[in-house]
Amino acid sequence: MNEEKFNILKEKFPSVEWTEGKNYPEITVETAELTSLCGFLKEDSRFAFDYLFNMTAVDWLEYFTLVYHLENTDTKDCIVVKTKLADRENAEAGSVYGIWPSAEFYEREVYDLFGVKFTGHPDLRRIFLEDDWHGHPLRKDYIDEINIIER
Amino acid sequence: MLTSIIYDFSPLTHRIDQFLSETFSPGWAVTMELVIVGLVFLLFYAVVGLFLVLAERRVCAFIQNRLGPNRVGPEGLLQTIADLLKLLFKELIPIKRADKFLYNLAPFIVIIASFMAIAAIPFAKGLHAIDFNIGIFYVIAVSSLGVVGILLAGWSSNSKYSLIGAMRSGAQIISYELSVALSLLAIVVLSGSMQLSEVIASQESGWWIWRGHLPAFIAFLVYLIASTAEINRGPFDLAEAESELTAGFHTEYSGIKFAFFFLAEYMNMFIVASFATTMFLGGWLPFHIDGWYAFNHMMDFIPPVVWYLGKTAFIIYLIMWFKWTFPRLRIDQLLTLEWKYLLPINLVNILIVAFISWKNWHF
Amino acid sequence: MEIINYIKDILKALRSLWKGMMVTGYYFVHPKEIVTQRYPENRKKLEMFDRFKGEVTMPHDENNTHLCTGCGICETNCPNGSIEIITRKEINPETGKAERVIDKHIYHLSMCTFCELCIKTCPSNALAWGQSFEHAVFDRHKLTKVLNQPGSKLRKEPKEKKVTEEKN
Amino acid sequence: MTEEVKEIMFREHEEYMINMGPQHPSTHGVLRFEVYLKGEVVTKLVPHCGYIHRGIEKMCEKDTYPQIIHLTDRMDYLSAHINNEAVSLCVENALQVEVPERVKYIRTILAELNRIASHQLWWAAFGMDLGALTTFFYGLRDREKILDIFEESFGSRLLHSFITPGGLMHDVHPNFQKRTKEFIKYFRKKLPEYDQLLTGNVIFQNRTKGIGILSKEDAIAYGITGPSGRASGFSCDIRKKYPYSAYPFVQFEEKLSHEGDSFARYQVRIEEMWESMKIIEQLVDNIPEGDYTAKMKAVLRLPEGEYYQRVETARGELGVYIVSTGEKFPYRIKFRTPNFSNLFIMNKLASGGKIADLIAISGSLDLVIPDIDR
Repeated sequence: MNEEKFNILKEKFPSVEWTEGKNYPEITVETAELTSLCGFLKEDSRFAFDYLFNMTAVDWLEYFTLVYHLENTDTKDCIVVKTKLADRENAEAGSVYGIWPSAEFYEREVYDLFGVKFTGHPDLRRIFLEDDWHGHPLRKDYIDEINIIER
Repeated sequence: MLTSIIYDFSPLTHRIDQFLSETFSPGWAVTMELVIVGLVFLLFYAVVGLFLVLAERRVCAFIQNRLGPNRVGPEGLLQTIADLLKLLFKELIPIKRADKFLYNLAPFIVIIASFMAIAAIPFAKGLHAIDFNIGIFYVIAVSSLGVVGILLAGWSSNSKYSLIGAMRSGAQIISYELSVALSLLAIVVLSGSMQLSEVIASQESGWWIWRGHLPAFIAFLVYLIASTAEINRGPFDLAEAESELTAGFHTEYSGIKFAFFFLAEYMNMFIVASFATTMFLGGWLPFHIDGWYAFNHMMDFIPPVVWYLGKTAFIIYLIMWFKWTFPRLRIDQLLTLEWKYLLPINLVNILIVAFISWKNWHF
Repeated sequence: MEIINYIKDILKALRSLWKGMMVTGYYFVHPKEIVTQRYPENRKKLEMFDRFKGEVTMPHDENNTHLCTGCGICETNCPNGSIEIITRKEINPETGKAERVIDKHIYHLSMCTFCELCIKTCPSNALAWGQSFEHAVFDRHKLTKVLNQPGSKLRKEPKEKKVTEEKN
Repeated sequence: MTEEVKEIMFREHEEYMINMGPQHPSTHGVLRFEVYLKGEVVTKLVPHCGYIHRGIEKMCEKDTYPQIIHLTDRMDYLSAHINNEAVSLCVENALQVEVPERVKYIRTILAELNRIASHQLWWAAFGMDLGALTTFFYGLRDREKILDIFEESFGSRLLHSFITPGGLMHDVHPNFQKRTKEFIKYFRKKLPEYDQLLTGNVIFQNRTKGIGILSKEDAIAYGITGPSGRASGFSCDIRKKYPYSAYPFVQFEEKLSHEGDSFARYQVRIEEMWESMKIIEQLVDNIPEGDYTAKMKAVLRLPEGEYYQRVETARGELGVYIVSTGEKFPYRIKFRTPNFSNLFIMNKLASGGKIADLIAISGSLDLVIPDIDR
């Protein structure tokens, strides 16, 4: 991933921003453009990021970030796609399930532990916790007085 | 007198018969004989069953580089009795919405079916409860009754695992019954009789497994495979496949009812092994080699019961060896094995045996 | 041709089965290969490796002294809170100053995950692994142990201070 | 009759559901498969996990970096060393600490020993799943030798917490090299037995060949890594792709297969045991002298930023994603565990097969449940 390739992206998706991350190059995108950007990254032969090896969310108290780690299995290029979910209570993002099937379960996990809803997900249920569990444990403001002991 | 009894039981049995018929009216005498035979077999059944369970555990332990049960009694001899006591005291868990009557009936059917088959087995000269002239037919008929019990157990216990296990078992036994019968037919053709005592008598000059050339050996192999399948053991234990169906047809059984299934399985193993002994390995006849008189004489010293049980133990060991070596088959492969391999081989085999028998080519 | 293949298949299958049976058969007739340990019988001569992590102990010498100063580093380092340290103030007869002394070093074996951080970070080498592994008890409270023996004192001899970078 | 009603009726009469698990002999832990069956044929499979979800990621947010190590042991407990190594590497990379050569060598040997031990247990359990119970004891018998090596050096057999950020807990035992070499010698003799007993067996081959075929495309799309992915031709060995520790110094092959069925997965794992032994042999005699740990600060504070480290565990790619805000605790830590991805291919592979195939597939994927649930 270099400047040149980034320019291709920039042309197509004006909201994209690029930073050199600690391990992998990172691009940030508006939530609305997330699915189409991911689709482009997967389908376009210049990128062809066909392997989603990690997907998670980070709770920054004011907003969530969704983090997608992608790899091109031929060139071994890696890239991180990030998006900010500003509305923390009704966090919603487009599902990338159609692009990388493995996202189905990562998204279910993020939904379970962070409460981010993914539109277009075929089967958005809690994956680890019971269906009647209250709250989303990995949120920073999650309070469980019984099971979490503050030290 | 005592020493000769070991070699020939008929004087003893005759004397008992004489005594009973002299002292009682004929009806009572027969009843008493039946009771005595029943009691003897019941005792025998329990002892053999318990011993086999222990033997299996020890054999598999040795195969698996373990020691096996060796704490209860000397070398673990009382282990199974301890287990049995435990099972006796265990709670019989009632199953919701199970068909109570059939659920309770099933273990008895299984155990009775295996019990009936021992009646026809000739243990030694004169030690033979009933010498039917259709003994082979009787054993085949009776031993396949067990599947009814298994089917009932699976059906009535209101568990899907049990049901799948029972259905598998049904398909399996119905198929393999055929091969068992046909492989035994080869020996029937050779010996010209269906009476078990006559089959043994026909092997005086040599066991059928040697005398029948290759076809008899093939029949023996087929019998071994098919009978292993018929008793739901070894690589054919699909009905209880514990990694798939947890415990198959007896998933829902506990306590002594489970023990019945367990015991019946081992008894069935004993029955098929002793049947293989009778048909292929000369029953209680000692091992003889033509011309080696001293050797043959020495072999004669070993009592027939020992011969019989020894050969049976060998077959049982083979069956155990199979079980602890092979992975389990899948249900469709199981049926493929029967219908595509065992059955055609068997049919061709019978033709060859018939030809050999007609031409008198066997030794 | 097909019939030859059919027979070949059968023979091949039988051969592969026989090969497997040879392996199990070999072990059946070689009881020397048995690896089972007879545990309760060999209990007397059973020796664990010297690094075996049985439980956290505090070694005491013959004068009933130990090395624990009660600094509490192990307590902060324990990820599960299985160590609790209760200290008391005691007046040192030599200097006349009040000193912090360990009163109870409480160790919850039931919570311990044997991560070794307490032993590793202890600045005065007061903790060590014990070799005992038979921890089964009938009451969970018995797994809460007080590591310093009653009446034990801090060893006053000049101690070699362990060089650790990971004081926390 | 509408289609919907038809489907309900059809389902009522033809299909039935059984729960495999949470207590089932072949799920190897508390995992539940909701299996829809039509006779013996599996029509649909829904995996349910979370029975032992312990919230390791949440717990880590309250722990310092050295304290995290002992939690990672408890994810994939069969490759505990490799999990420890993943976090340690991530922290070291973030702090830009260069660990001594000796540490790298020892870490790699431990990882490979751990991989062999894990594959031995898998072999044992796989055989048992298919009904050959004896394999279980042979596999565990040989694994015991490795565990003895571990116990001598680290004091524990399964959960070592031995590799820490910056190096090792303490140096390996003086006997370590000798015992490792002894083990390799021993296992080179025993591994062919595995082939004799199971690989060549006609029943075993029939049970696994052509069962649960996973194409390369699906493997990549679903993120199936490790031996399961490599059996489909997906070259996903992190040791080769992004070498870490001492892997750049050793010669080894990445075993690939292209069939993608259960048997291929089986073979890749058996081959990997041979490869692991080769790696250990290359390293064990050449462990350089030196410190067993790098100079580390007393309190580790990672610079602000996001760090990702990938390592190859016995089951596939383990990723550690640390978000740090400069505190001594990670702000967010995420473990991308291999089994989590590997589990969810089950529906695709098992549908259309029989119950027995389902067992063969789940056995060949080598799932470790705590790794899924975390």
